[in-house]
Amino acid sequence: MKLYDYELSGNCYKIRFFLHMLGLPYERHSVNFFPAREHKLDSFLSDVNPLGQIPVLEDDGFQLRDAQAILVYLASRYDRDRTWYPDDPRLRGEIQIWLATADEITRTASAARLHDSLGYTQFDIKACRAGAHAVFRVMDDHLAERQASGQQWLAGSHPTIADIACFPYTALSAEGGITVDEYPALRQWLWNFRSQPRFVGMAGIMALELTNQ
Amino acid sequence: MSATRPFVVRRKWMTTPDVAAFELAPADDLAVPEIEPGAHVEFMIERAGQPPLVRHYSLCNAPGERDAFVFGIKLEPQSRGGSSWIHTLETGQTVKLGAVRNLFPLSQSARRHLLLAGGIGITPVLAMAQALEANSAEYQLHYFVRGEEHVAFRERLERAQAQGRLHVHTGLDAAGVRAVLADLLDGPAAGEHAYCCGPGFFMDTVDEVAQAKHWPEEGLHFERFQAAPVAADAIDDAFEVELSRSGTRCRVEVGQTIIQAMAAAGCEVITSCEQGVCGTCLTNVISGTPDHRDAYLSKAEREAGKLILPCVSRSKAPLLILDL
Amino acid sequence: MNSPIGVEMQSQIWQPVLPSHYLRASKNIVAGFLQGQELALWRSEAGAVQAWENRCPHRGTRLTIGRILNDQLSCAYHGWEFDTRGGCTAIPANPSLPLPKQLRVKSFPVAEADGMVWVSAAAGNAAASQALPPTSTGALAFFCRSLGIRAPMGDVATELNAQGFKATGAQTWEGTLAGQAATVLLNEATSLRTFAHVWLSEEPAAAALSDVLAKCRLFRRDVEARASSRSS
Amino acid sequence: MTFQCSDKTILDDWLTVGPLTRTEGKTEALPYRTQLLGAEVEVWKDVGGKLAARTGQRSLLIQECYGYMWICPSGAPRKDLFALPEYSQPGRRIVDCEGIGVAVSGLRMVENFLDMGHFPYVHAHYLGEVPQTEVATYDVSVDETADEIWATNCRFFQPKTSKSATTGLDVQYRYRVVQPMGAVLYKTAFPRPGEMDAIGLFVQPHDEESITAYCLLAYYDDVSTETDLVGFQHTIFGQDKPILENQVPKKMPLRPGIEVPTRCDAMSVAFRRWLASRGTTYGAIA
Repeated sequence: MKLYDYELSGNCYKIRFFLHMLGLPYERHSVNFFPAREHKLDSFLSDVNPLGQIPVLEDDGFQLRDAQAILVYLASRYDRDRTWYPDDPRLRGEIQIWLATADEITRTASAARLHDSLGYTQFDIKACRAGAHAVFRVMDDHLAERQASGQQWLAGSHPTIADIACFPYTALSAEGGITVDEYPALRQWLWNFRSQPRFVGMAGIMALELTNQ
Repeated sequence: MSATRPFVVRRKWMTTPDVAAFELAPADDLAVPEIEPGAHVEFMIERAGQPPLVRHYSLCNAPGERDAFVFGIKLEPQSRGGSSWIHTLETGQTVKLGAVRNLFPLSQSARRHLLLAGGIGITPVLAMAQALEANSAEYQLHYFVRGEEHVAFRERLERAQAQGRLHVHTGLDAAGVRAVLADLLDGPAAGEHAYCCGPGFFMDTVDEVAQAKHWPEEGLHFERFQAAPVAADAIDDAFEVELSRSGTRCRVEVGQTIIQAMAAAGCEVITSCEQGVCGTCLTNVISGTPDHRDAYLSKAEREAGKLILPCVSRSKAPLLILDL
Repeated sequence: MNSPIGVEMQSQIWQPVLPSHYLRASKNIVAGFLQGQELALWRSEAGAVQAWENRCPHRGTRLTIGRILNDQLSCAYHGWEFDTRGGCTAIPANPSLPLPKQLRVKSFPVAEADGMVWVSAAAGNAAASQALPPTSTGALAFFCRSLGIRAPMGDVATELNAQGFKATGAQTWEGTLAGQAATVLLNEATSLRTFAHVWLSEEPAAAALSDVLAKCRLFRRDVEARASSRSS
Repeated sequence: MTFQCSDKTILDDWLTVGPLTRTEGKTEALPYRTQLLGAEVEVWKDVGGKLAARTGQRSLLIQECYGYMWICPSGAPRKDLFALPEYSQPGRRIVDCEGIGVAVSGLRMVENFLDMGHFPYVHAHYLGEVPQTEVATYDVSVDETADEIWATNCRFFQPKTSKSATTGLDVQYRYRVVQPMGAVLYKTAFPRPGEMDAIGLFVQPHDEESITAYCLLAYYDDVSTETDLVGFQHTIFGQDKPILENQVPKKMPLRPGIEVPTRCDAMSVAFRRWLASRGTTYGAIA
């Protein structure tokens, strides 16, 4: 298994996190995302991903782009306990809502972060921030309802790929000048996600345990 | 300062990529004293316009090897003026050596010896192994290194290797080292003593594992390289402090700070870090020579002696008058 | 950003900052907001709640990004640890040095009542800290949610009154939401933002709960519309 | 557009606006636009390849050094740009990690760069690890002639010195503050013990509370790939970013008593005293 990866990418971290939780070994192929923009070079566009984006997963010959798609593939193929992407149709439907929401978070909160930290001045920072607040309010409302009914996660009764898909760029939103202060239920969810046993973070998202690798 | 004796560098070679080995023969061609395994000698490092710096290095001599002192010294690129100076020493140069002392002797009562060396910690342990080998005593030597190329004084370990008493552990991470030690220190045999020398964290790990395995206290010996250098003026002595504004005078006992003494006499001074770093308690000195222990004042301010941080600093003179 | 606006209205000394069940013993640290003062709140193993200024006295790092380690709050930057009294109990970088005894995290008076954590904005103001924490007035059996509203507390109060709610105590209004008897507790986070903590007098059926939550969202929309129309 | 800054020690200094690569393909008509001290600045290369910069209609004094662009806002530099001999030393490999934006005062960014106490927490498993948290005492000295500060004899135990490394190493460090918005760190060169790698931190202050931190490596390492070297520095910066952006207030207080240091902060105390003695106010609370 090979993952085209970059340390500061929240989308790549979704896959690193899930491969770690599934205990799957993989080759971490670092891409010089910044400043060399290796993912926009012709060789990358032709051999790896025509959209010039990461992460991309290669699993004995099968190549797949898009973080959410990779989460679905890995869960369907390797999660023997069927907890991360259960087969129940209603639950799958609900999870799909949040896989779509994850893209919206990438388009807004992650874009604001790229603007503020890596100088992507082509993004309209005001629109990105307003868009992120809109998404976070929807998530806070949803999580408030879930928590009122005794549930902690976006869908179902335990963490699924829906939570993985929405977590990183929400946790990193402050790096794009967006705080989640006014979303109490969302903040509880962020802390719960980090409290999972064997949680591993990334640069900018700290693990609560000091010792685990 | 104990009597020093001039020695000449007779031979120098790199026994590993970052450990230099030396043979230092006495300039007066007389024999060196018989070396007790585990002993170290004082190196006098001359510094222009300053008292010489004293550094301790363990001796690797085998029994009966009395024509020269043998050392192995790890290159610390930016050490406290110690080993980087030594690495510039070339054959033929002279250097002054001081007393030979042994704070890490083999136990006479021990019937079995477990030698544990981490990196440069091999030097005193090597002397022990050679002595135990010569007396065909019962011992095992476990030597932890970053890589094969970091095994020092291989030629002096050949007999131990031939007897199957040498065990080199290469490239283990902290958890790997701990696992090996847990196995070695599990259930000490009667009369078995363990000796350990190496970097601080290596010795701490040995200490932790030994305690967890209930290794008897008196059967565990360490050679702590960072032996706290005994600076003559570090021994505190009591002195008097007078506050010029109020005229009150109070005695600052050993182990008490000026701030504590003043508080006891009813004078409060605002402090913050209480470690001589932040400068909140900065006070003018009216008269007397302050004994600076802070990490705040610049060299010039220190030498001028007009300022003091009373939360940590003391006095070199019996009376110190402060602008308080 | 961290200086409290000052306590004009004596009655608002104590404010409900977050629901008690948000703080799990010796586990998490939750941010609280009180009239512009940012707070870091956590619960000790023994169950006591601490409400601290959200700033480590060492280098000003927010305590809410730290962690709880053996019942002490450990700062994320250098790992300094603070016990439940706010005293500094560990400086890992200099373990052998004596700890600065006077070093204290700034703490605020805190009390738990009606399932909520109440904090007094008047840290150190002796008179205010004497004010007894509120006793239970409304029926607060079921916590519905905390509603983040982008409007000053005054506008939220006005809208509550407009929707038939009655002020029945400090920061407390009672009325009905989608047919359910409800109590709303207001927390002035900043001059521009308010939290409305919504409780029901009994546990609702799932459908009823969903209606109440829908009503909360509409209520929020109306308040924010009122606030933006007044200011624009 | 004038610079929103009245601090002469900053206006008369050399401030970077990024690496030269940022002006590739840029012209006077389509310049590289960036913000410095609250003003919009435009930079380009003229036909002859010479660097030029302006803010509004006013042209700015700009020079090219170490592959970076340096502007003296007042046009009257107090002294030459700091020396970085390591940049042109044979055998060293120069790698530009470019810059990462951080919403904090440039002074706090430099202070973070000078600190070892946070390694086991912010850079757990990379630059340090609990329980080896003690920072051994080190020496601090001010070089009056060059007006720079040095921390020497610093060392800290690092659990992993490269991706493949299995055992830790007592890494030696030396820190050098070259100006309020710039510092250089020297550390043990892992592939060549006995030599010291150099890392330059150049800070571009967009305003008093937001900057871009550029990182330039001058390493004795021809083993690692450029992607790995840059990736490692970005990981370190990425780990520091949420810490720096969660420091309150964003500007750095210089008066003792507001933020309480411990013994291992000796270099940071010297830095703050040095800033106060020079009259620095930009990005600071006096």
